[in-house]
Amino acid sequence: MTSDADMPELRAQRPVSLANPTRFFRVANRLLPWLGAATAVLFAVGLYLSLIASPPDYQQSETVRIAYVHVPAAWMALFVYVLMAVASAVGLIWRHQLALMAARAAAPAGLVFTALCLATGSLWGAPMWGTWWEWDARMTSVLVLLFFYLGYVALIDAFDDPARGQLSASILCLVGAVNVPIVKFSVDWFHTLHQGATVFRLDGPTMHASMLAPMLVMAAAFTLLFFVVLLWRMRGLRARARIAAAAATAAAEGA
Amino acid sequence: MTAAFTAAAFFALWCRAMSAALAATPSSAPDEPLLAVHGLACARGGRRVLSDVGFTLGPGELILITGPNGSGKTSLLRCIAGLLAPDAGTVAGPARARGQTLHVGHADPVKPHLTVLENLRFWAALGAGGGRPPEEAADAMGLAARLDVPARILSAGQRRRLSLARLLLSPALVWLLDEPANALDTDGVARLAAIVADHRARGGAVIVATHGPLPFPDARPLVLGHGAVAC
Amino acid sequence: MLKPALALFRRDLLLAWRQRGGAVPVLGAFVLMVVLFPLALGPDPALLARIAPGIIWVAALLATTITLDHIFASDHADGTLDLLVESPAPLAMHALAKAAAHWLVSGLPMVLLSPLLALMLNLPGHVYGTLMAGLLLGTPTLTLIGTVGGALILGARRGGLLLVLLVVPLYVPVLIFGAGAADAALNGLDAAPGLMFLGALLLVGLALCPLGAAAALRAALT
Amino acid sequence: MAAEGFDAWLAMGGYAAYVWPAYGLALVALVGLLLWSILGTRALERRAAKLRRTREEEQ
Repeated sequence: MTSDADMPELRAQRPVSLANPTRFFRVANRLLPWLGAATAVLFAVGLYLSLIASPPDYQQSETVRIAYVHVPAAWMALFVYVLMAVASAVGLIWRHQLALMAARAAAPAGLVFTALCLATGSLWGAPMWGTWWEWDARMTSVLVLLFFYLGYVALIDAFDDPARGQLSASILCLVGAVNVPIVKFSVDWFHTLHQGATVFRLDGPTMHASMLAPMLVMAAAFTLLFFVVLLWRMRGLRARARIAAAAATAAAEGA
Repeated sequence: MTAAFTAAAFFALWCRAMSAALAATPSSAPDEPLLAVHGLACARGGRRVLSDVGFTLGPGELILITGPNGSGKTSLLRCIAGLLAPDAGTVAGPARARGQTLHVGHADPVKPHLTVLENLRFWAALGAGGGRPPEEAADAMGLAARLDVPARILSAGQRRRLSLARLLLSPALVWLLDEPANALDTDGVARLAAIVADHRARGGAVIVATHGPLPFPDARPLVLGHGAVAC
Repeated sequence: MLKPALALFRRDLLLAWRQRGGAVPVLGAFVLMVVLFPLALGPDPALLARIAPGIIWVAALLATTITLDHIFASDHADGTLDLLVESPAPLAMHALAKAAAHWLVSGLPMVLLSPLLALMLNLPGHVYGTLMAGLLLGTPTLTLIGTVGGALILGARRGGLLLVLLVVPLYVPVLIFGAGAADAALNGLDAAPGLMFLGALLLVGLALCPLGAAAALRAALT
Repeated sequence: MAAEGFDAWLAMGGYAAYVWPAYGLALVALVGLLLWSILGTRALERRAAKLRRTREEEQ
């Protein structure tokens, strides 16, 4: 049969590189210092507006300042999950490794924002409700969202093969994304069914102009901070993938 | 109610998509190769195990894949069977149509609490049948006397014969066998050789992955190691 | 094209009966969980009657969850999953067949047993209809969502524990509408909206969950 | 004057026990997240670079 002589020469095969990652990370690295500076400036302005420059609310008095942290955290909690769902969809449909990586990198930040939202919400509502937790419709929805994040983070690391974990978690993220509006609707329905005595609603009366400014600046600061964290964590994931690949090829050469 | 309506619409859409996907099943010309693999590369656990594998498989042919452990024999078979998405390269040919290739892997998909016959009947129904009846398939692998025995009391060799009997239940053109002779005694290996020879005589083709010696005459070797491989 | 999926459905029922004792373990868990509440909260009939719908729904939800992790596990372990993927019927149809078999062995028995438990919890008679209707519409959705979770955790370390974390948050809408409908009936309000939302959830589940489970099963193949 | 102003500001209209912990939590959460990401990545990148250097020396 075919002897070894005419076997084609062995060509070293470089593992398939991710879709244009080198260009993405080169841009990211150049962007990071500017993003960092912008985040710092926005936080400085935001804190000044929130704590010093804006007036107390006539009904909630000073506690309204908690809203300048609570509401942006709530927005970010939802924004990051939607971003993860879009990235997971792109990653799944077009096998786009970078998108899956972005979703994986964003999860912990989303989890932190959701937890922060719940904590500050409790601190904000406590003076009015008299208790630290009230089954308010919005707070309950955010609580369920927290479990969606926990499920994602737990699932992604539950497999020996990281690619397998990433694939599974992105499917879970899509299933979760379909459920977020359904959960929100059912919790609102639950709230109207058991009409609690909470006259005080978390978002309070319509925003007065002087309150809108700190809110928006803080929201922008939160968003930029999120993208700084996202880019750093994506670089971390790339480094971890390189370490795993190096270890694997070392094992292969050794075998 | 709008949710109910959108769900019903989704369901209708999904059904139509499913039926369209199953419509096309091409027929095969007599001498055209059943399977053409070109530049195939597979990864397993994030690591490249196979790269640039190429060969064609015509009717009546048998390819014997050998190579050290971890050289990607199983991954190659799973790629050809369509169970593993290759990193690069193509697997083409009439055998790629649904139901035309049959993959018998390492594990025996035998349910211990079903009898031998029930297992065979289930596999026949799962693959939409078309091959020989379950009793004949069991007989070919020497299990005729144990049709009503629960599979949990079969020995490893008998369980392997049972999962090999599945090959006879379907009209598949190409058989992909992963370590078929595992745990088989001499009589088992002889029966395996018989059904493979019969399958090749009737125009079918076989790819076998093994690291032990197997009595298959005029097999084309495909040795897996590192880097590109062809035969 | 349905024949392979029907074969899987029949085989699963046969296996459930021979191997796992049919509906007995699920019903056992269901009854046991309901019994725990009076032991914990005291035998006061008025209190129990007021929270009976919630108790029964939570027990049904948890009983479904704990029987889910084996829904694909044995097929994944012994390689039958490869056969399902290669079978002419689409993988989503197989997932639907699996869900149907699991529901027949877990959801339906619980629906039929719920009046007995409602009796034990001193639930007034006029609520039984809404309770059973709600469970009849809700338990299939629980199973459908559960099949997606069961497929996602294949091959994961400590999958059973992970399954609860993945699936129970997705159960929140079903629990709210189901328990809400029964609660409304208990308080003389109109239970129809809750039941209709349950029906809508069931349709959404029927349309999307098999697709999700099929995608998760393909991911489990590598 | 500045002192009372500062004290009044600090008291937050009697709600200091709610406002300051909220901002404190936000600070800890966000700065913690940032540092954890940056330091974690730096460590991983150092290890990856070291591995690449040792492999280059072997070839």
